[in-house]
Amino acid sequence: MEEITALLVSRYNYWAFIVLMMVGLYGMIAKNNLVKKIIGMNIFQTAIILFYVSIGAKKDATIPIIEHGHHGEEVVIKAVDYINPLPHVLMLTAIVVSVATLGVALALAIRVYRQYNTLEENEIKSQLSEE
Amino acid sequence: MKKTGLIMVIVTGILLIAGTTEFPDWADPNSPASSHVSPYYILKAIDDTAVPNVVSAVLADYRGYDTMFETAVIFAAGLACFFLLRQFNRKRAKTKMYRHVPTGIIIDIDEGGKLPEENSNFERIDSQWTPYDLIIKTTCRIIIPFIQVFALYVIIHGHHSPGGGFQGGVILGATIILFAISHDLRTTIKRLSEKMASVFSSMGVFLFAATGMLCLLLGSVYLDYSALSDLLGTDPVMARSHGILIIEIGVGLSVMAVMIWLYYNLSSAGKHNEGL
Amino acid sequence: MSEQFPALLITVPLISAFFITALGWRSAKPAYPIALLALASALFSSMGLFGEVLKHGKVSYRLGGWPPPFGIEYAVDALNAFVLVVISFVALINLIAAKRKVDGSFSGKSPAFYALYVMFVSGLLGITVTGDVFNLYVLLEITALTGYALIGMGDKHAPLAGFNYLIMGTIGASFYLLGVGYLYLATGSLNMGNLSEIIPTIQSKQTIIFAFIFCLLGLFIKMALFPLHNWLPNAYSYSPPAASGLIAPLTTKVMIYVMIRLVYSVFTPAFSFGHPILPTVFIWLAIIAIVMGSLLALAQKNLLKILSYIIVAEVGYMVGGFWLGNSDGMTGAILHIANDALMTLCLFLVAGNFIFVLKNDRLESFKGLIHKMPLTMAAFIIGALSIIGVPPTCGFFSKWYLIKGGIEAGQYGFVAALLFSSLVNVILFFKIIEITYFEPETKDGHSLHHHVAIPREEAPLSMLIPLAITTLLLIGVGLYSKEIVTGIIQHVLPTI
Amino acid sequence: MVWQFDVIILTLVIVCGIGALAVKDLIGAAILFSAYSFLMCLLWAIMGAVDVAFTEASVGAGVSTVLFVAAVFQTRRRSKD
Repeated sequence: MEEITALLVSRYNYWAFIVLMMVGLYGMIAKNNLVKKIIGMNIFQTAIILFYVSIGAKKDATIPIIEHGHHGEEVVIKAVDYINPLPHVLMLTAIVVSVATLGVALALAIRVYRQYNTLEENEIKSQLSEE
Repeated sequence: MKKTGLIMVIVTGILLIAGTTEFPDWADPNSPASSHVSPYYILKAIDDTAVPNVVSAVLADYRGYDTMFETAVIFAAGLACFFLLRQFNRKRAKTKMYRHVPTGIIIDIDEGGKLPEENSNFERIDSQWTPYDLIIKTTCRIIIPFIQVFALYVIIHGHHSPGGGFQGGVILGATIILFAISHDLRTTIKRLSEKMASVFSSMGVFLFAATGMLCLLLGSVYLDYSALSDLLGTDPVMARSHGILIIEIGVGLSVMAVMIWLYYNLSSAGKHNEGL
Repeated sequence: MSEQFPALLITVPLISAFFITALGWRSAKPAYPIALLALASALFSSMGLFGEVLKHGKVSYRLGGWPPPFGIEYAVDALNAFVLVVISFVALINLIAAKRKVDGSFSGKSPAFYALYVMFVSGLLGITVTGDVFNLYVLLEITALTGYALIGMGDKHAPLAGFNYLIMGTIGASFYLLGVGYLYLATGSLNMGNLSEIIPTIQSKQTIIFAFIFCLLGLFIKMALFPLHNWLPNAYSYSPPAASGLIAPLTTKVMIYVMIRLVYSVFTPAFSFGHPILPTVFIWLAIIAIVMGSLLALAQKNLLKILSYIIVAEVGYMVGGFWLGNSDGMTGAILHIANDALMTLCLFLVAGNFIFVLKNDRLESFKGLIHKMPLTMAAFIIGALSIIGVPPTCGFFSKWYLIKGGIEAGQYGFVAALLFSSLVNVILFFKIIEITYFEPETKDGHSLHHHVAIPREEAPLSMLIPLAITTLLLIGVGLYSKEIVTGIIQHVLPTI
Repeated sequence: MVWQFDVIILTLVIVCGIGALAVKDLIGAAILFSAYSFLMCLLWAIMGAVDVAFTEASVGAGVSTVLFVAAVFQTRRRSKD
């Protein structure tokens, strides 16, 4: 029993990331409302960020800010003591990219609303087929 | 659409689950991800750049080029939003609505009518239901400076603690957005015009790119801040630290301005009226 | 100077974007010359880089001065440099032609247009030149974001097309990012050269295989390979003509370049072509793409829609040709990147001229165009011949290599699809050319008599000159195909 | 790190994510999305990614939500699915 819990817990982050990715993807593809699609898109992106942060996690390690002596005393730095910083850097970039995409997506959604006076994709499609 | 969506989602899910079978254990210190490149950053960050926050060091120096484009992405988003939404020459509304603040009476002024003076008790509004709340306005006015000081701290202290240009920039931008929400968009634009926002956002990225260019002109490669050491009068390691500070400020400026610019255009759909 | 080309190439257009925006508030006038200057300098740098690479071999540029697996590296070989020249050339030519189309549209926001334009180009150049898989993602996003905005400013259906492109593009980029994550998880590195050294040493390959699948899935969405092509036709045909001449020739081609780059320099050809199933699957996807793209093109009534579906089919050519896995097929695919960029540029410039004069691109309004716009029509005919694959235009040569490669690999389905698509293109373009010979109907419904001359109404000179250059190049590149193949592409191909 | 916390927060994140997509009121969806972002930020802080968590707290839970609300304000609040 203990082993099964350990296995589940050791992979729990990965399962959660998969579930969130599926939720986000479903929102992007199957939802009718454009704002809902954008929310789905954001969930999708954060799921990937969760995946990256999970890669960077390290047991018994602390945050990647190096302890350093202020008054000349030597501090020995060991790589196992600090969490892997590289995924964090990459994900900072990814978060910023996702907010940029969000801004453009909302601007396009407002433009779509201006044109068709609705945000529902099926209503827009029926308007288009009437033309 | 729902069904195809569901099928695609399930297929992706199966792919994803199948892909995880050979993952190393979660948080294993000996996994390839933690043992190949990243130990170098942890061990060398202080010697190379004199920045204890490894994330800042990697973000702004080792992988500074990524960060430059990330700032450019943000700038592009602001520009794209402006390009898509902004409407310059709209028909002006015939009647303008003003509220007499002490009494709460709303008056309509037809075209050609005499408009009330600036800074008087009158406030321009666009719709009848626009609420007026003294408490929110005053509270926001009081707390905004404190938030801004905190944001500046986050930018400047990014070398030693979590934070840096992005986080600080977003917080700075958020203070202006808070002001715009608690007052209205017109007042905010009077304080910080759209032109300023756009110039700031391009200036921030320019600061970043130009620092890189300067290193190039000083005979090193692009974004190699150690080339600035003669200019700054420090040794190459401290020059890197200062270089990181310069570009963090650039990033902060750019991100702040773009957040404001995005909000201006999204909250009024490009009309720049009273907004939210 | 010359050793700084890789950095200058990308940063000069990027910096120019900020000048354009900042000065744009004062006056819209300097925007165009600045953009022109920036792209001309990009063309100059890429030519210089190309010369450098041909002379001295691979060029590596360390950004920030950090050695490769720790910092970001630019690795330029003959393939990059070749694609760089194509990109900067197409962007410059289209910018010259775009001047008149931009004037008067976008209601006072033309500086923003030029700024987004140069950023789009610098993103594409960056994608081509970078040697870091994550840096590629960031650049992919900058290209995509500016592209969404440029497309969204088109006619009334453009915002929706742009929105759909945004959703699909984000899915694509995210899958690519996920693939990079898998790669990082398995190897711990992000540098392409370093990855290609580590990947052969890894014992159990399953994570790498999934990384490969996710990266390629993302790229397939971005390049609009057939079942994932839904976003492309609307996005390209509703976008403003000034932007479509940039986006349509370049985006899909650069994505194909990225695919080639990933296979060569990251996953290694031995791994990629060594997989028992995947190459065959990709070839069959390509065959379906070619057939379906051609058939859907037949069903369209607008010139731009037809061209968009032809792009879908052309993507199939390149993907299929590349995955044939023999040197002829790959030569054909790489040569086709350049040729198709030029052909698509030519046809989109022609379409831009038509739209400039006629204000729409419906086929029925093309009647009498051969008399009305003879110069544009001449360019159109040459472009069409090139798409069909008639010698001596360049389209013939790449198709010839592709067919040769297909026969050599025994993929007769691919050869048949190529021939079928050529046949469809013949029908398609001769139908359009035939329409332009018809006389336009007068207002009361009767056709004009022969002796009544149709007034000439050619597009302005600033749009005709770029078109003429492109058209001449179509023939020029065709005539010098042999030199390009032996001089450039042979150096690039890996030994499998 | 206490794994029980991790599991609880991850579950909550998934619930909020599904909720944000399921709610018919778009302002409600935006707020749920904000909660989702904030929980995600907590999760990352637990995993030691402090910079990422900080950014997500300011960008994801802060500015993104404002932008969502702004866009919904300019369009329509009710959604049909």
